[in-house]
Amino acid sequence: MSFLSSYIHYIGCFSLILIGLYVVLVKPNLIKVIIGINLMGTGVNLFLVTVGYIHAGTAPIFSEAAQQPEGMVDPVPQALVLTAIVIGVAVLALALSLAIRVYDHYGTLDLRKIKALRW
Amino acid sequence: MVSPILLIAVPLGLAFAIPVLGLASKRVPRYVPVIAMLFNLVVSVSLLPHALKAPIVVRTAGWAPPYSIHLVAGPLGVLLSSLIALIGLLVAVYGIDYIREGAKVKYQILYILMLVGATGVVLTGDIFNLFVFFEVLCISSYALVAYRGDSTGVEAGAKYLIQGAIGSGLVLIGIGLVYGTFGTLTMADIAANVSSVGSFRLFVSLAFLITGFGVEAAIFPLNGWLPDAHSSAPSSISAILSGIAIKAGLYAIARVVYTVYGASSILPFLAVLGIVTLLIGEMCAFGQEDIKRLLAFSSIGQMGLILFALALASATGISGAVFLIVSHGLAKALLFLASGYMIYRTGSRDISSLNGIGKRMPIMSLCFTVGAFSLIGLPPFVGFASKFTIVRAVLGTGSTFFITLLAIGLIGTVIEGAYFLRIVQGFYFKPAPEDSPEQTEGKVPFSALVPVGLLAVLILTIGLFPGIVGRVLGPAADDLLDRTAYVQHVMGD
Amino acid sequence: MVGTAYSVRDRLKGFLYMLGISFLVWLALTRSLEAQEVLVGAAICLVFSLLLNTHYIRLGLPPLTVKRAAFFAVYLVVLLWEIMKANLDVAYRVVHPRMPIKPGVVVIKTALTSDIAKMILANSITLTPGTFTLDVIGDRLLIHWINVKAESVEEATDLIGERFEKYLRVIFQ
Amino acid sequence: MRRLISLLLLLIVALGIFLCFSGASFGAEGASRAGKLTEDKVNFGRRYASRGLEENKAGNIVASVVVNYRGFDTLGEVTVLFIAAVGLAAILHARREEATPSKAEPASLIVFTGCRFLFPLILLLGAYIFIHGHLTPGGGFQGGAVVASGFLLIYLGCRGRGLRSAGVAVAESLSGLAFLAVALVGLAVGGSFLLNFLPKGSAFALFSGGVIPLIYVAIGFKVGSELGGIIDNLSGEAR
Repeated sequence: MSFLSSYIHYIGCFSLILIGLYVVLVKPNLIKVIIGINLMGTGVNLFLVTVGYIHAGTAPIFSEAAQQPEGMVDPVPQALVLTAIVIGVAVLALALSLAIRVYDHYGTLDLRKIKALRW
Repeated sequence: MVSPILLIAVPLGLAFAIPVLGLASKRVPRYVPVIAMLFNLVVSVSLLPHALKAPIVVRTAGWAPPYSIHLVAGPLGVLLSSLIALIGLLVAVYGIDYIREGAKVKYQILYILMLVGATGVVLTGDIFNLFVFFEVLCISSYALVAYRGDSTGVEAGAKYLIQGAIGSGLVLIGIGLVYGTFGTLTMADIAANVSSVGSFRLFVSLAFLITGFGVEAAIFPLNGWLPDAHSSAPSSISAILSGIAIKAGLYAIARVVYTVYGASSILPFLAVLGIVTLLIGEMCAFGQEDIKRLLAFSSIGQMGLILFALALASATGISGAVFLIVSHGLAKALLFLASGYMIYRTGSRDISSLNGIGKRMPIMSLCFTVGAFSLIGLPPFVGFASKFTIVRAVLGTGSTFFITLLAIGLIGTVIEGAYFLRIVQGFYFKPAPEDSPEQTEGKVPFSALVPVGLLAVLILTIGLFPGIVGRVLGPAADDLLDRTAYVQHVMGD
Repeated sequence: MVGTAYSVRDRLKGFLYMLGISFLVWLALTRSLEAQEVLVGAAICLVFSLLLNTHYIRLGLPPLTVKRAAFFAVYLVVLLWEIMKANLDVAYRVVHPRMPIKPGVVVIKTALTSDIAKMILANSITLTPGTFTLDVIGDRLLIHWINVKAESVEEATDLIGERFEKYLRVIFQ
Repeated sequence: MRRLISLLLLLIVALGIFLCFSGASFGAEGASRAGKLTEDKVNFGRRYASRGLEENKAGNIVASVVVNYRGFDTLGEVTVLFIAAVGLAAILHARREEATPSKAEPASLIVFTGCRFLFPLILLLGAYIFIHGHLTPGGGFQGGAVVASGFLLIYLGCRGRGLRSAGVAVAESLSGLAFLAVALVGLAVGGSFLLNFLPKGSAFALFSGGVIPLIYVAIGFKVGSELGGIIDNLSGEAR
């Protein structure tokens, strides 16, 4: 029980990552695969935030000089997540543009039917 | 001494400026990559003597290393950044006239940024920054593979993007585990603390990092994207992808395995993976009818050999691997560039349609032959020197395990020799196909002949005088192997 | 659209309106009267108003007078009151065991001419529960009504639109 | 079959992760490190929290980390977004040439007028967020995203009134160059890229944090114009 309570955040974000991976591995539809990648990315971002979390921590923002830094969560993972989110957005935008073009050319988003290129 | 950070900042600034320049003049943007890479080449080469003395540690934002991102321009980093700039420059010159369709200005922007990403990867000393530059490299290559928007390019781009995105997700998980364990992202700081933590979590994070970077490095089970991406991209991009981009993945793996983790126990596993990759790549290449797909599979094979050499963990072995990175980069860039205009001329990528091209395009065919011979490892080309170093290193280890692996690996090289010789034989000794239309657009412009010729000359020169590169190889290997020195240089005390 | 010529008077009006509104929004966002914040806010609002005032010119905002401002304030109070009343009405209909509703679409007329006035009217009608503006076509508003009391245009206009429109007419005409 | 293999693979990954967490302490909350949370050497995130305010005079420590301590990452991050915008435009370039101009249905008067009224205010909100990035939650990326949402609103409400692509390109370029220029001035003045070379002012005032607000404004412009350009390109209308 104590394991569950102290690691519940990790269980949540890794479940998200694994669900995303499963979607990518199994689903044949390109849009679903992109959704899977995004699910996984969200899970990874949550994981990074969780790494820096301390119990009952506050946001690492001072709004007055009297505030004490001890209760603040680690600011570095938050900065990393900001970067990771932006990278995720970039990949998503590019993936969607590719999906648009794939649909233009093949008239389908089913990856099993798109096979101009094979080994 | 110029600050190594300019190697990243200046090309980045030029890339940012291209949209504005493109509004002013339609012709200017295509020369910008040449300027950027020329600058990088000059700076990298001028940094080389300094880096050989001691790695140059550059801080950003004015804080000492563990507390901010820093660059470490060691011998290996500067050697690779020189290689990137050199190949980048030659391919940029080639691209001035080669790129004829699609969004040309955007091609130039993406091209510079891809090389900036590769330069950042080899220079940075911070593991998350490594990831960021890795993404710069990867995302611009996804876009470049598909930038023409044609059906094969888009399909290859989509495959590449899906696998690459999963790979970078895995890298990020690995980085999260590392940060959670050590509370730091500086590679030297992690290296200094790495022995203090239970080994299973280290193994898991290392597995995530290797798998993630392995996607870009096209190590065996993760190389499904490579033949499609490398063959569908424009030839100039294929040259960079094969010559530089996949090496950046391999560099990241080597840096993480050697410098950060000092994980010698997984090296035999990597060596086996390397040989498997080599065999699979070469065997698939043997059956190809499409010249660019053949070259792409051959790249997989060579990556396997480099990985194998890296896994030897001896100074000679790593020197050999770095040497092979250099020689394969030059040769593969040459092969892709030469085949680019051959494809323009014949209008087809079938190997059979290239028969008899030795008479129609004598210079291109000669250069292609030089590149192919170098790749096989025939003397007096540079490929021979690098492969010979690796063989010597394997014999030097004296371990039966590695020697057996090498013996298996040599089969791959034999296969490689077979298919390249078949192509070259077709160039010169087979009659041209009767119905081949003479494409007028295949006239090779001067801007394409110069880089191809220069690459051939370089391959021959370094092959004859391996000492030109050889002086740097030893320190470069030490850079990777000597963890204590690395930590000392970066952390200061 | 950029090419359309506006009179200097229109331009000035749009500019001043935008300056005023955006500066009020800025003050509400910063919730501070420190000199730095106010100065930066003023500068940003000025730049925005210079660059984007065409957006406000076409709204058809009337010249600002004390009477109009006062009526607008009254209007806000009326709107709040109507929202409260209407909420209770809908709650009553939902809670009532027989659910006395009679949904339907009616058309009402408006005498308002400027775009912004029509928009405010339409949004006010939407905000009061039970009625929902589907579209505005010329001087007609298409409204979905949860309990249709009158089907003719005039009666419906009286019941739905008039309570707001009498103020809006003063403010905008 | 494929399903089975994938599940097996995921099971292995899950098992690995599980074992990895069942060991020693982990993360900022890790038990063994909890006692040493205030020690700088242990975890540099802690150091930023305890010393960041004093070193950069910016109330938002995340902003300090993003723009100053790890500003180089942010430069890479901006580059990634730039690549996405450029790459997307390149990939959809051919499509734009093929497409025939389609007649867009005009939006209803309510939506149309509402967009016109709200658009400048949304831009103002975006500007507020990135100007106050060093004091309050938010910053260049968030503000830029809000600005881009304004452009999205214009696209939805006032069809056929897209961005002028030349203007977007100039804003994109100049803001990126401004970021680099600030960073390079730091290199020239103090010998360190991205150095916070300006007087840092007193904490919690608007003019504080040295170069942090400057860089955030540049990022805001860049992100806003890039996301706006992405929206413009994805809308798929032939120009």
